[in-house]
Amino acid sequence: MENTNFVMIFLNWLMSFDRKALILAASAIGAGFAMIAGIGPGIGQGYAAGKGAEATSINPKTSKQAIMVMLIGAGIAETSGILALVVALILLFGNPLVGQSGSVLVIAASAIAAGISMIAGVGPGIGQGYAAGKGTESTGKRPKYQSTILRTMLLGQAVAQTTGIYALIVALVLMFSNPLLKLL
Amino acid sequence: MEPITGRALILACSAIGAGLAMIAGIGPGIGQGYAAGKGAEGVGRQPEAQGDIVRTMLLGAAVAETTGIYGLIVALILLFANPLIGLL
Amino acid sequence: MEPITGRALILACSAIGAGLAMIAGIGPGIGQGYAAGKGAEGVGRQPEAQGDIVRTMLLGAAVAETTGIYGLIVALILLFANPLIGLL
Amino acid sequence: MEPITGRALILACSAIGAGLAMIAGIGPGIGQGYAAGKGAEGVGRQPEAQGDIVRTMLLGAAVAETTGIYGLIVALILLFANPLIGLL
Amino acid sequence: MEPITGRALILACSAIGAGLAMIAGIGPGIGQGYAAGKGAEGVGRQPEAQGDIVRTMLLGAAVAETTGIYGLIVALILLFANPLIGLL
Amino acid sequence: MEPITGRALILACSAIGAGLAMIAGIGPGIGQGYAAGKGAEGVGRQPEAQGDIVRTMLLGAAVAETTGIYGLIVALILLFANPLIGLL
Amino acid sequence: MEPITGRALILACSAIGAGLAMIAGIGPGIGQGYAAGKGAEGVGRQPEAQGDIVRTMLLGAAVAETTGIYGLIVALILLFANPLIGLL
Amino acid sequence: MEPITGRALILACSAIGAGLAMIAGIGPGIGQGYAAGKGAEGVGRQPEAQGDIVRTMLLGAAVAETTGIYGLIVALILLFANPLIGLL
Amino acid sequence: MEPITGRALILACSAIGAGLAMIAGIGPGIGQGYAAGKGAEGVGRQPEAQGDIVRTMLLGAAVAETTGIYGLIVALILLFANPLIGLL
Amino acid sequence: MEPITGRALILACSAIGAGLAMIAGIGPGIGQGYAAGKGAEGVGRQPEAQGDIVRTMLLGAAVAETTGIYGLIVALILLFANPLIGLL
Ligand code: NA
Ligand code: NA
Ligand code: NA
Ligand code: NA
Ligand code: NA
Ligand code: NA
Ligand code: NA
Ligand code: NA
Ligand code: NA
Ligand code: NA
Repeated sequence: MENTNFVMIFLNWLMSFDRKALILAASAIGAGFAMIAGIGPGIGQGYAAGKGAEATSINPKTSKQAIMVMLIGAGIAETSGILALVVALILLFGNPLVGQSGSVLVIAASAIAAGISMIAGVGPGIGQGYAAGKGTESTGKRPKYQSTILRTMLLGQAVAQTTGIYALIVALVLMFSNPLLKLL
Repeated sequence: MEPITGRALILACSAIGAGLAMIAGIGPGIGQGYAAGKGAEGVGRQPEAQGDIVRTMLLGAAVAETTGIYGLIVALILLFANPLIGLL
Repeated sequence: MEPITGRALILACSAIGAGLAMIAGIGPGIGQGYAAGKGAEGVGRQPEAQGDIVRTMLLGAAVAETTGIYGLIVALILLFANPLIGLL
Repeated sequence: MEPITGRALILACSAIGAGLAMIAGIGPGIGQGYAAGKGAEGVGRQPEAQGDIVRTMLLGAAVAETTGIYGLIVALILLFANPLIGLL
Repeated sequence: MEPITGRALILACSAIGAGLAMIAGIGPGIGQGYAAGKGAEGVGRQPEAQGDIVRTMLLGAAVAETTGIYGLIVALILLFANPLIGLL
Repeated sequence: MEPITGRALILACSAIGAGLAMIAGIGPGIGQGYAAGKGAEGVGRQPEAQGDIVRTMLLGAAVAETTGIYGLIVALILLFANPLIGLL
Repeated sequence: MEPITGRALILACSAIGAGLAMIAGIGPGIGQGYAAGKGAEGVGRQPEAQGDIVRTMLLGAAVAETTGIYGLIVALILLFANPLIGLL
Repeated sequence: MEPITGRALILACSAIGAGLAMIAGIGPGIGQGYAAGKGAEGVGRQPEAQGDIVRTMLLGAAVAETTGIYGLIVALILLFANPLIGLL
Repeated sequence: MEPITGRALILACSAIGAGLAMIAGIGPGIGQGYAAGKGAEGVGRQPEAQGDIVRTMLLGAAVAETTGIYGLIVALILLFANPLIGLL
Repeated sequence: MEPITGRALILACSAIGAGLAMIAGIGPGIGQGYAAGKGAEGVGRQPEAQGDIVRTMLLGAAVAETTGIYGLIVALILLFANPLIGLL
């Protein structure tokens, strides 16, 4: 009977490991998940780059201003990639979960979940990059409205960041003040 | 060897569930960014309509935020007011 | 050592199921953001049609919200009115 | 003390299956949002054709909803009328 | 007391397989929504061709539905006429 | 008491494999929906070319269907003519 | 009583690997559908170039099919000519 | 009775790894299909440049194929010339 | 009887890691295909600039290839020069 | 019999983490490919501005590369300078 309950077999196998080892192994996977957020800035900034090249070809005289908007917008689109990298590096180099007391199963799962949560950053990365591209395009066409365009772009980019921030908060809560451990 | 309780298993899976729920945030991020881009484009083209453009962009972006908020709420419920352990 | 019961396993997997269901929210987020962008563009071009544009945008966005709501409902059922443990 | 039975395992996996099925909702959300944007654009350009535009948008959106509904139905079957435990 | 049998494992994984199969529905949802948007746009521009536009949109959408139906069929087979337990 | 055999494990994983294979259906759904939208647009603009447009749309959509069919075939093989248990 | 052997585990994971490989089919489905839409559009605009347009569309679609075929071949190898069990 | 050896586990995971590697094929499928659509469009507009258009399309598509080939190669290595079991 | 050792577990997970790393190939495939389409379009419009267009397309595609190469390198390291077993 | 040590588990999961991190490469691949396409288009439009266009494309593409590099760095750290086993 005991033999067929593979759920218990698996959990017992997990629990046979050193507590620290289990948390650190989970952190490796969590760090990997977090990096997936990088898809977003890559797509978004590439879009902005294309729009920058386009603006340069349409109106080389205004390309300096357009490229400025491209770089500002792309810089903001980098945010979720940086946040994901920070979470991954925390998991790898300054893991706050290793020293935590409480159920090792919950702590290890929290390390993975923190990484999964950061995947949300794909969205802001793509969206803000799109905005950067459109800002670049518009500035190339109507450079005298650069400040108005830039302001609208930045406002819209700020709005597009929120779900990435939510994800960061959930990841930080899981890593630094895990409420699940109090429910044990 | 530390024993595993059912309660610990539920809480561990709740952490994963919370992480998964946050993935919904990809959507509003992309969509609102699209709106931001169209807003910036529109403002460049019709600066005199800036107020209307930005208001519409923000209204639309607020609507696009909701499913990201739903994901956040489900995650927060799993983390802070986990109803599943009450069902155990 | 208290072994894990079937009830605990169902509740644990319900947490993961609830998280997965929220991923549906990616769709409305992207779609409604697209609508927001097109609405902002339209309002800039035809300010006189602002009312019609915004109304159509919101109507279409309401339609686009539904599958996000379905995901939320399934998640809330799993969390608060779990029918699976009744089937055990 | 009741350990994990086959029935419990099926119900636990049904929770995950229900969550997975809801992910289909990404599609209608994106698609209908696109339709909403195009509808808002069209209404701004041809306000006199508003009726036809909105009707076509809603007809097309209804068609785009179906696979989201399929996902919901499969999830509800898994949660409320699970046929798998009958096969055990 | 009934332990986890091979039959139970197959049925449990069938629940997950059914959920996975429904994810195919993302495709028709996006595609048909695109068609809805293009249809609404077209009807606004050429109201006199409304019949042709809507017919083509619906014909194309029917074609786009098929893989969503395939996913549904595979899910229903797994849930209601599971052939795998016959192979055990 | 029948424990989990290798045969059962293969069949259980075949259920998951069949579900995964259906995910391919996302592609044709999006692609054919795009074709439907372009077809509807074209028919509205050049109603006199309706026959050619719809024929090209359907020919292209047939080509786009193939990988969805491959996924379906692999799923049906796993479910109804599982060759893996013969290799055991 | 026949327990789970290494051979059975390999075959079980081969079923999952075959399903995963089919997911590649998303790509050709989207891409060829895009080509179908562009082909239909082109044929509507330049009916006199229909032959050239359709030929180019089909040539490009054939090129786009390859990675879907690769996925199918890997899946069929895993299912019908599994080389991994020979390595055991 | 032959239990699961390390060699068997590596081969089983190689089947999954091979399936995962094939997912790369989504990319070339979408990209080359886009090129096919643009090629068909271009040939319709400038039939006199057909040779140049098709050559550029095929050259670009060849470049876009590479990562799909990489995925195929890694999968074939895992299946037919598995270097991991040599490291055991 | 050789049981599963730590070394075997690392090598098994390396097979999965190698497969996952190849998924990066989706990106260059889509991106380079887009470049191919734009290149073909450009060559059709300005045949006199063919050399410049194709050179720019290939330069840009080379840049877009890098992350696919990174994925391939990580996979080959895991398969052929696995540094993890040296750390054991 | 040597059991699986904690060190081995960490290294095994590091292989999977390294593979996951590489998936980030999808983004730069798509984005830079888009830039390549727009660059090629622009060079065809203004061949005399080729230098500026290509420089802008490469500058933007360099910015788009970073997250792919981050993923690579995290993978290389996990493989070659694993800090986790130092924490054990
Ligand atoms: Na937001
Ligand atoms: Na919403
Ligand atoms: Na809906
Ligand atoms: Na539908
Ligand atoms: Na279809
Ligand atoms: Na095909
Ligand atoms: Na191909
Ligand atoms: Na390539
Ligand atoms: Na690159
Ligand atoms: Na970047």
